[in-house]
Amino acid sequence: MDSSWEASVTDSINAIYLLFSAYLVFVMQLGFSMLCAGSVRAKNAMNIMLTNVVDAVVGSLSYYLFGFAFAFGNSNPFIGANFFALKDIPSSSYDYSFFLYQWAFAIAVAGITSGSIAERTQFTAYLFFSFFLTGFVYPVVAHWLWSSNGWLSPNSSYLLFGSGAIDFAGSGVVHLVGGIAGFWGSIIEGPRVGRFDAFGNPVKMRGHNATLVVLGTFLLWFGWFGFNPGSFDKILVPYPHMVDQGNWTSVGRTAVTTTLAGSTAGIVTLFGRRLLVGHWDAMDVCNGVIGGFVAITSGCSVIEPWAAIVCGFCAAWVLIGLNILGLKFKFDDPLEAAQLHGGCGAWGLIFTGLFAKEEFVLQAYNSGKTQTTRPSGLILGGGWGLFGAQIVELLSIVVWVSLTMGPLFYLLQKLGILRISTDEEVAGLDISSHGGYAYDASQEESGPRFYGEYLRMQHQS
Amino acid sequence: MASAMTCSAADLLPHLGNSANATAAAEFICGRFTAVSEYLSNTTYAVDSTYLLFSAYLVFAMQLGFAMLCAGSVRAKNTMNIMLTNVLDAAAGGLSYYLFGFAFAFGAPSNGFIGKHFFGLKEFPSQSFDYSYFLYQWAFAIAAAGITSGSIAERTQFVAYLIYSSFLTGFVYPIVSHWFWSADGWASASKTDGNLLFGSGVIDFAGSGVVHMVGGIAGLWGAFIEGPRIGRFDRIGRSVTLRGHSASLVVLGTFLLWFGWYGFNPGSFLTILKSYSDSTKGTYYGQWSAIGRTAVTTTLAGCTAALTTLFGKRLLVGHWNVVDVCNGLLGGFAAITSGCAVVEPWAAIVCGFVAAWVLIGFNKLATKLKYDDPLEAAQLHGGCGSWGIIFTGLFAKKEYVNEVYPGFPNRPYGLFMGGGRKLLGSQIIQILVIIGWVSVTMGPLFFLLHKFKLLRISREDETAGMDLTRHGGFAYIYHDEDEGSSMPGFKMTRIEPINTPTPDHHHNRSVAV
Amino acid sequence: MASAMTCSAADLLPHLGNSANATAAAEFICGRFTAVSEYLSNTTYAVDSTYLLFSAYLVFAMQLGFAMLCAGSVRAKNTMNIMLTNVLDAAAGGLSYYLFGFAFAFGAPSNGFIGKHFFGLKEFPSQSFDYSYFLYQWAFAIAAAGITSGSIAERTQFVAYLIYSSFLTGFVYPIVSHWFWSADGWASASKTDGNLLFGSGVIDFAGSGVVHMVGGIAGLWGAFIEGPRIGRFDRIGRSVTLRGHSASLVVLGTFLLWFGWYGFNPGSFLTILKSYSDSTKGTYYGQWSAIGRTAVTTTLAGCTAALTTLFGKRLLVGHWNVVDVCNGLLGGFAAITSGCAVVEPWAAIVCGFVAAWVLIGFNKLATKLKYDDPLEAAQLHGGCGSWGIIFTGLFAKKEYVNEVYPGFPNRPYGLFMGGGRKLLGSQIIQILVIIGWVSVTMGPLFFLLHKFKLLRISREDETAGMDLTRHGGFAYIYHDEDEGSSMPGFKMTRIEPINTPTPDHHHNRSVAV
Repeated sequence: MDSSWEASVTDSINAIYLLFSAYLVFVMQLGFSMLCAGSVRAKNAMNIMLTNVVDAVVGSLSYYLFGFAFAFGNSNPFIGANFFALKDIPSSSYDYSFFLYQWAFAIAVAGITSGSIAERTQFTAYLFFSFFLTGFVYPVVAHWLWSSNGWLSPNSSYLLFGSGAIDFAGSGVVHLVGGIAGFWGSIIEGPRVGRFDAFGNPVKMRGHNATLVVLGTFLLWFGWFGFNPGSFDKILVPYPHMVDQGNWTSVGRTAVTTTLAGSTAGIVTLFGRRLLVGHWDAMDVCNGVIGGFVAITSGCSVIEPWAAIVCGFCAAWVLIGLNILGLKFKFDDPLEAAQLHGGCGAWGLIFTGLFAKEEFVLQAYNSGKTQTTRPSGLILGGGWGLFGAQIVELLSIVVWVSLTMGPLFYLLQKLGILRISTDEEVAGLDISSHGGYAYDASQEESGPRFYGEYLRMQHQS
Repeated sequence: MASAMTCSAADLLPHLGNSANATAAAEFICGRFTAVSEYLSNTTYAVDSTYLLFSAYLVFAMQLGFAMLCAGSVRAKNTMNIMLTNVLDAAAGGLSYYLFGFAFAFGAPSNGFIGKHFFGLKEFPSQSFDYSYFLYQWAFAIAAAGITSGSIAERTQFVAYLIYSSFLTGFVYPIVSHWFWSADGWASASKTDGNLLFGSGVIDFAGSGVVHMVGGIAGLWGAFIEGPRIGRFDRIGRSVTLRGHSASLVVLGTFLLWFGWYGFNPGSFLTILKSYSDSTKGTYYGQWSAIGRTAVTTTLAGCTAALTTLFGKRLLVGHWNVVDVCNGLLGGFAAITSGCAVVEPWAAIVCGFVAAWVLIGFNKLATKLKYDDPLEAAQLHGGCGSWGIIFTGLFAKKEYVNEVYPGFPNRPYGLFMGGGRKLLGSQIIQILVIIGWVSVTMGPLFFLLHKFKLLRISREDETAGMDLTRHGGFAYIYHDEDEGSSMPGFKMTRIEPINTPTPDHHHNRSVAV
Repeated sequence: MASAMTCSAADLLPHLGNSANATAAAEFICGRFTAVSEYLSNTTYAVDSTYLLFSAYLVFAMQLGFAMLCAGSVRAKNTMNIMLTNVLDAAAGGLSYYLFGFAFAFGAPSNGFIGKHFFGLKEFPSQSFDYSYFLYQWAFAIAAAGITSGSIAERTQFVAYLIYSSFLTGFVYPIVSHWFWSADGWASASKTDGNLLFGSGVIDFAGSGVVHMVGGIAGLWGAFIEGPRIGRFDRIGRSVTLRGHSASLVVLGTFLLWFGWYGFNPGSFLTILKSYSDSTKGTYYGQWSAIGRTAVTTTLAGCTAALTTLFGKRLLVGHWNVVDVCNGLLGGFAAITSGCAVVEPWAAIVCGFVAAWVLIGFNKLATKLKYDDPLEAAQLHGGCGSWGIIFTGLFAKKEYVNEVYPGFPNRPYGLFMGGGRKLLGSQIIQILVIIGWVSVTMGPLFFLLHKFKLLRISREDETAGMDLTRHGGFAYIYHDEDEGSSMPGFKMTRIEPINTPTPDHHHNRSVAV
């Protein structure tokens, strides 16, 4: 019998799983661009969509050339230094499909930030920060948490607090990074013209197309099935001493927890906003659903389904609270990206420290070994090790992103290439930098409106 | 698989001679075989889970398709409302199906009427069900409520929507799915105790009845009790077309539904790694081929229905209409859903052809009876769904039925294929039972809501559009609101005449139908 | 795999000593091995089918992408028309490919020119083809017609569309795919009789030529014979940009196409469970790695082309334009499609870079020659497709070519990689043959339609928009149509100046950045 048949079967099944998960994660980029496009005013739609396309495009080149190397090269606990431009890939540890999957994650980060600074940022500034964020800031964080020798990683030989931080699919690595970067960008730029009136009262600036927002939200939901369950990387990993169970069980459970957290957050937001504002708002529900997903992303694989409901419930209130706080401090974020991805992401990290179940932690990080023990959620009696590591992760991400992205935005601002002029902002970015508006529904002549009118005109003539 | 691949040292030992060396050899050889068979069993789980999970994701994409289809088919002033209901279907459905819906549907062991285990996914995963199965069934459950929301669009209070949606997803639908899909269900085609209805059981493979008819009949009662939208029929009773606001969204939604249907129908096999050992064909033929065939029949039925509708409507109405074609396409899919796994590709063409005419006929009937359904959901999912169930009773092929529902040799199959009337009889029972059950549960619910004035919105709300009155503003702002008007930004004064909401039957002439 | 895993009792017997017990032992052991190897063969079928089916679904999603891209790129008044053609591509294509298209393309055994089995999926599934393969090829076939519909958008009669579409999908395209992809095709790189063209055969892995050039060249003839849209060039011959009505739909379509391309290119391997046994790398390297690499090269080529277009157009035109970037992206994909499986990732960057300039150049040329193609389909799919074919002849890597097209050691590979001119020669032959064949078939067809006045719509229809005259109304009704104003339906006067379609270099100021 060929010695490698077992490896062939395993590798090909895992490759199918990872590749199609990567494709789903890629769909999130489409979801982001539709969400962003619908959430801004019509005069800036071309701009925001271009930034989303460029995210994917710039991100893939920079991630190919060095981002992946920084993130997954194995050198020191802080930053990687192998695999530049996919040299020596495939290796026994990383295949092309793994690169593709990580690439799809990397481009999502810049997409989050672009929402925060939408409608008032110069396109050149966008190119700079996108390149820097995807090529350097994000990969370094990913290296800390996800590479096998990162200093926060739950897989490395040296575990922080004997535990390592559990950020399974990236509440911190992806969402918090994108959210904090957006927070600084948005703070430094200041609110959009007309967002707060002379007395400092907020003026609602609604996006131009709610259908696109719903479309984007559903596409993100669809993509999240690749984001969270896909982060297992491999599906054909049996758990020893468990009949019929393996990664396939955990993958299914992860999909279920993800769904429940998002659903709960959406419903809580619906009723919460109904009480606070007085109408049933589809946009708020969409944001609530996404907030729930962001929060569950960290712990999705290591918690029970009922805990996901708790997670979603709190995430909705975190989002509502931060939005109120944002208005109070005259912080303007067209897509609520800093509140949503930053706030709910941070809550997700803490949540994992509270509710992680030891059995599932072992399944996710030790292939289901039964002899060992690991710290798990504080509320479930797993000690302070994991909770401490989660807090350390939270703080170090906030500090790292602030130290890198803050000065960058500040510098761009000083050089005058961050914000557009007021005239251009009022006129809209599309007409000033992108050659025209996104929609051109005008007709050259005043034609009939309905088939009936047309027929009648035909009759008359 | 198991029997031929297990290897016990005790069985092998006698053949090797009972020496000490032989014992070691037997244990060695059998140890290897055990390892291999364990590995293969794990492989099976992994492959089947991968298949089922990605199918579930595709079915979930149908919810997006529904949302876009509904949004495009209503008038711009009600877009936010209908999209909100679609998002909530998915969200509220997720919770209610987790808490009790799945338990009602699949909580075996139980009785033939309703399941009673796995509330809140307790004692999950079990030997028979994994999480991926729950996810797949959840995606089905939310589809049913989505269908109904189309029927009662543009005139229903949001609260009524919340109530009926949780009742449908949490109770009415799970019980129907228990009857026909659970191994305990009284009408299931693969009942574990072998006591099949008419010796046949009902073949509703992916849910023409369980999903589409349930949604369609519920919508029928809702729309019937509410009555037509204002302006849908003018004073002398002529039909006035109230066109949806965006054909692009309709096409987008249709294609997404088509895309998702590849999870809905072929995915209903649940597993892919299964050989059909007693097949006369070679080893290349197995469940994977049947799955491919199911995808092909699905495609062909939809395509035929679309083409038939295109030319049929061209003859009847006089222009080529993309929205009609999209509805025809979906009608074909709804019809083939019942029999997709057990019919030949050519039969799928027959199915689609008839489905198109069923839809056209029901639409004519609806106009005649002054029944108003903004998305034609009752006609499409109810009508074409019923036709699909009958179609299966006529065209199910013996060989395929035995492969897909194994364990009962000599079971009845399609009437036209020479399989007797028993299957057709079961199928007709299914139609009647579903109509009865949904009418008995959803009819009174809608009637009560109506009596308590919770069902229909006020006349003013309907004329102004629900987005403005209930949902905080319209869905679209293409005009630049910054141009220095003193308005607070989110009213679309230029688009919507807020002062004089004139009844619309003055301006829409009934041209087409 | 097979040979090492079969076990016959007769072979094992001598090793065990020829006693009576030994016979039983040998049979026992070999019986187990046979079961295992059968099971593994089933696993292989299941894994490969899962892979191929989901790839086919992704490729199908491209049809949705095309529909949205086309809809966004035309003017609002023709949206219904273009979307209907896209829906019909899929629907009519499904029937014609089922009835005869697949037979023409893959009906082996046959001659080098056209296939002749499997009409109506007769005798299906066979040892070599399963239903999933049919579904996958169908998804490819409908893509080709979709490309052409972009070129002739906004001015073509619907009947002409029906005729050319069925001719292209049912006859022209299948024959080309027979030549290059069927094991019998005269130019195939994996011909069963081993008699390869120039000892090399044409490497068109996923169809830069077979799909994209065929669609592009057909579009070129259609658009050329019809002439430009009214108003596309003003009286003194200057080009006037007729912008599409919705950039959102263009971006949506582009991303969906990108998504679908992951089924198109990596999916063309058809199987995933295959080890490259003679590879110098470890056992971790096999077809699954090659598939991952293909996805990476695809991504990189598209991204490079998009970035190049972004900066190139910024320099040439002066603003950052998302629609141009989208077209650049698609150009990169169309180019890499031919060689995606046999080139290194760095070469993909070269491919994308050149593809962007090819597209920009062809667009300039088209403007100069007053050739009007609303979606740039001929330039994009024809031009970048040709470049992609040549690119493969230059950059194909020896090792990868041998892995992907096994069985012919020492076959030629890319010129720049030291593999000689033979492959490049075959590739150029492919370009010429495709141009010739499509011109000979589609050119006369379009010309005949033109002569019989079935091709182009009347001047009035074109000015009013086809949606109104042929498809029963416009795609969008954002205004409340009930208000009885005398306004025509959905003007957005405040956004776009309607009266003076000025040449685009006048009214697009390059202000910022």
